[in-house]
Amino acid sequence: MSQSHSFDDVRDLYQNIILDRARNPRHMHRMEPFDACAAGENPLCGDQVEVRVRFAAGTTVAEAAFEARGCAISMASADLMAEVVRGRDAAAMRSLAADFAELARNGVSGSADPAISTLQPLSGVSEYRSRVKCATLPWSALIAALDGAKESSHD
Amino acid sequence: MSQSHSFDDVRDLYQNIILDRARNPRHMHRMEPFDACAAGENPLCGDQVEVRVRFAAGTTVAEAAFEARGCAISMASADLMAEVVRGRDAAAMRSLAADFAELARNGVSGSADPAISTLQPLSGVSEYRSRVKCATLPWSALIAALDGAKESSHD
Amino acid sequence: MNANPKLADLAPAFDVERIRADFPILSQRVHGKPFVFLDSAASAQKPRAVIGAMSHAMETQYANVHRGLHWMSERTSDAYENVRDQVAALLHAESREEIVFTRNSTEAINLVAHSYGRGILKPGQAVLITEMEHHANIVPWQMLRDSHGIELRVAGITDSGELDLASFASLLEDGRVGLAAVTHMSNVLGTYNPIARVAALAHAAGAQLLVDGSQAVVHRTVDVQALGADFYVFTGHKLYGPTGVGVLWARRALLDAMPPFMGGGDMIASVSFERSIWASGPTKFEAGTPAIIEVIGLGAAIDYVSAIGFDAIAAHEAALTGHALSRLSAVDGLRIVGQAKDRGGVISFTLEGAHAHDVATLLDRNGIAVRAGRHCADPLMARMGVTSTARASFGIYTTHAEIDVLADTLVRVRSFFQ
Amino acid sequence: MNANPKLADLAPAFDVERIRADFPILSQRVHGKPFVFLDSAASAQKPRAVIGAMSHAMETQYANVHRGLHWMSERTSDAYENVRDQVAALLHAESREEIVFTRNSTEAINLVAHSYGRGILKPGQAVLITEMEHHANIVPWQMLRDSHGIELRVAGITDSGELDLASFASLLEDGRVGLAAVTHMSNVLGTYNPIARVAALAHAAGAQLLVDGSQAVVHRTVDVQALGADFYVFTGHKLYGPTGVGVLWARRALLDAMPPFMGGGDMIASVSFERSIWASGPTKFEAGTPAIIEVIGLGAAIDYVSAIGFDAIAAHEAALTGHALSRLSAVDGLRIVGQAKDRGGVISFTLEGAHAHDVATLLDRNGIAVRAGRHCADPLMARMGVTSTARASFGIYTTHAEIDVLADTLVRVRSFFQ
Ligand SMILES: Cc1ncc(COP(=O)(O)O)c(C=O)c1O
Ligand SMILES: Cc1ncc(COP(=O)(O)O)c(C=O)c1O
Repeated sequence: MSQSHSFDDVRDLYQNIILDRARNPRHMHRMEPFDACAAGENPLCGDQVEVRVRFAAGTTVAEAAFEARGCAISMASADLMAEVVRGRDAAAMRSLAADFAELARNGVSGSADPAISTLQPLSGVSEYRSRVKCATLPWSALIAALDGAKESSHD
Repeated sequence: MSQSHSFDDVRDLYQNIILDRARNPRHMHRMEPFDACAAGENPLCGDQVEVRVRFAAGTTVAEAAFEARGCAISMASADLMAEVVRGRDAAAMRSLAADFAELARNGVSGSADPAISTLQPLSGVSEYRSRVKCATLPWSALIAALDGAKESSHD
Repeated sequence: MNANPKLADLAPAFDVERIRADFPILSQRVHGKPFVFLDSAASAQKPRAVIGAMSHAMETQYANVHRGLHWMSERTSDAYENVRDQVAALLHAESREEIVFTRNSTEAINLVAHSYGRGILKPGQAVLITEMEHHANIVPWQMLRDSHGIELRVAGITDSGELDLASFASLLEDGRVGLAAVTHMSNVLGTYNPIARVAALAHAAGAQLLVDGSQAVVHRTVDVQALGADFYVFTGHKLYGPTGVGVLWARRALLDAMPPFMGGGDMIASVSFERSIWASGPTKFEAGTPAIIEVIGLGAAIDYVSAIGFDAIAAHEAALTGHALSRLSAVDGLRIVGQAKDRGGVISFTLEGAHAHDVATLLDRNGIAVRAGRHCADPLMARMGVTSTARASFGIYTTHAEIDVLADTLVRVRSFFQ
Repeated sequence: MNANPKLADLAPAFDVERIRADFPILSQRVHGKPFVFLDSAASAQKPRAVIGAMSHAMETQYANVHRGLHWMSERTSDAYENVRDQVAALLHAESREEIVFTRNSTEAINLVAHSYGRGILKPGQAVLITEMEHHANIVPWQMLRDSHGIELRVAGITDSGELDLASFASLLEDGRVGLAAVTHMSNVLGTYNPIARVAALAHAAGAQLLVDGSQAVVHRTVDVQALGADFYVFTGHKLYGPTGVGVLWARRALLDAMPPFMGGGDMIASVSFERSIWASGPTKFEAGTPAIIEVIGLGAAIDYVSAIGFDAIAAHEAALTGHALSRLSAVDGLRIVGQAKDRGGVISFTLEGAHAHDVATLLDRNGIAVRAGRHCADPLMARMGVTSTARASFGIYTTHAEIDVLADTLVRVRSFFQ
């Protein structure tokens, strides 16, 4: 029996930027002090992520960071998320979270939010049904942090 | 659609003696006094039978009788049973009950007991799997009466 | 006596011979005779579409659900979850999240008796059932009564076999009934209960309403929201689907409030020895590997009956029932047990001089399958003053000619035993 | 490390290609690649014999069981009850009356937790499980603990993934353990537990022993009497049978003493509103219409594996497992989780630098189905110090070539993520 071993067809999922972010995340650290924090967990695989946010002037994000044990997709997603939420207020983060969920599920998003182009490399998960949650997990934790919850609910 | 309406092929089950005994049972009455009594019930159909026994000299059956709401098979079986147990002691009744159960299940019995020939008309139930219990129900009640139980257990 | 003449008059194009061709078993012979299957209320036969959907899944697309990241598992999960949408549509539920898969109606009712009964009802409250319930809607409540201090109340029925609404209402009066559990259609009498009115009575008295739809869902459109039910159960095998799968529908808020019934894989979010966190939604009640293939088969059954359409099915069965009632009433010595005005295609009867067992045996030797006995409804039998009945019940494949064969044969059965 | 070399040496004639031809799904392609199914421990694929038996029943011989006097019902009841004999023979049970059909292993364990747990165990007694249990053998006991005041104790395992018998014995010492519940074979580590010794320890301390045979029954001969078990459970879908059917075996005296779990039709002898009388034997635990078609399918699965023979199956799988262990150990960065001496064809592993999820996705794109995650064994994951693993598991249709493909692909997965 011989099987092709080329992984070309997963390159839409594992784009270089994803692999790079997963290997060398820029925003993975235990940030102190912080204003909001929540953990998320994917019951299917046991992936865990904790997201922390510090606000500037109490309304917009000065810095976001995360700690995680997770797959490449969830790590890269968390890292990119920490990047794009900087300078946003809660409302803007919620709307971006919704846009990103759409992107992850459908591969495209109708949103005009410029941050979407930064998140675009994650659109490949839409072809991998059970991996969509990996990409959205950090965002669920972020929303939970904004809601003041300690744990994000996984559905 | 036309369907044959001849019942010839059930004549092995409903022999004339069965139909006659079911219509005009000789031993169906509320016998008083009695020495032993038990009721049996077939949960599948709701058939109920109560068997009463009076002993002569404390050991052999002077008379047996029954009351029942049941199908032709169970009525006829009860009536024939009441007939053949007369004069028997408990041990002889138990062994005949076992022989009859064999007859009902297999259509034949290896027993040399002369009563088996009286019970032979019931052998047709062996071809009707779910009717075997109808034939054996009165016998189960009889054994329960001998055991001093009030209700025979149905299995 | 013609059941629901309005529907019968609609008489949409309903080609029973085409439908029969979809059911391979109907061409079997029994005791050398054409197989006349009049026992659909016990369990319906399966169309090729259902058999094929199950085989096809096992031959081409199968793996465990919810657990795998691989293609076969994802696709099988899709197929499985898709049926939740189908069931939600069948019952006109508000959301797919209200659909729990069980083994059968019996398990669905036991689930409610355990989870809602022990978790939400309080000792001193009562459960209200009726005299026409199937054992599946009696025994779980008796077990709840005996273990949990819940009172069990029983609403009466009339001699014609209809729910006595005055009796039902009076038993609700003291406000202690937490749950009423009522059959939508009797499996013995054929009676359809006026569920919308029953629901209004129950709700006015502060009780929730569980509806046993095991028989009803097969014959007519069911809209749980229009009925005003709080729980609705049915069983796949009577709906031309496979054995091993049933459904509990419950309002989302009830499901959310209820503790789980069984524990294990799939129904939890996380487990540690100290504490487990339950999954949300219907998953909380689906512990372990579900009846995947059977759920897929149920989906095919729903597709099948939906394609025929419940208007057509109801009209066909109303016509059949009307025909059967008139043909059977004309058989000398035959007594029909249950004379409700609103009734479906289930007819119980006794025959003078012949016990139901003997009737069934003689019919069987002529290829005709009916059920005889107590129909898992002992208390109802006692109420109607019979120890057993024979029961003929109809499905989408039943023909007028089959009913004629039944009636003709019964005449001869009667003379056989005279 | 070669698992059970004695068996492997026997190497009876075992024609895996002939066996593969019996499983239609194995000729599917996934993402354009040959389908390499290494997820049998989650659920096995179905041979044509099983699919055919189910279709055949639905096409030619189906009606509800136990309830009908007619030919179809009698014959279907025969077919159903016949499988009880087959299961009794498979498990070497003393009697067919000890076999209860359930939906799956999970329901079988829940049945014991409800009926034996609430009916026989007394508050203050304890249930003893192990660190390597599946959620199905954890959560029901937690629920019992929380509702019934039963203590839950957990015996440790060693770093190599074997049961720590000293820990197990010490937790039995105070005599308060009423029931021990232990897996026969771990679904994560592949470990076979020494059940006969476990049973001796339990019995010496006055405890009964439940054995979770979900994985074990698939791979080796099981003799419940020789093992000394008191309860044994397994699930049909892992034994190449249908979903929707599982088995509880229990000693007759235990079944007789236990109250029923669910109430409804078939499990009663008679019902009145005041009181119901339970049926005797296994029927008491089979409320409602059972999974008739699935039980028949399980019978075909048992026939199928019995015809191959468990000696041949065990030898095949031992050889495969030995091959897999040596091929996988040679993959750079791969760590096998669980190093038990007595083990079966289930291998969990982690790959340095690549998360199990990503491993599974890349394998899937090459047609290879493995499971990745926590395998319904959260506490075991914590004990082994991993958050998730990938797991390859083997069936009778698995080939050495498939394992080679897995190992080769894993080498490339590793470099992909480096
Ligand atoms: C060891 C073990 N126990 C129990 C189960 C539960 O089996 P099921 O989901 O069929 O109830 C499984 C499989 O998932 C298992 O591997
Ligand atoms: C009215 C009613 N309720 C409940 C049931 C139980 O259904 P099941 O045996 O599939 O659980 C039946 C059928 O037997 C029924 O007719």
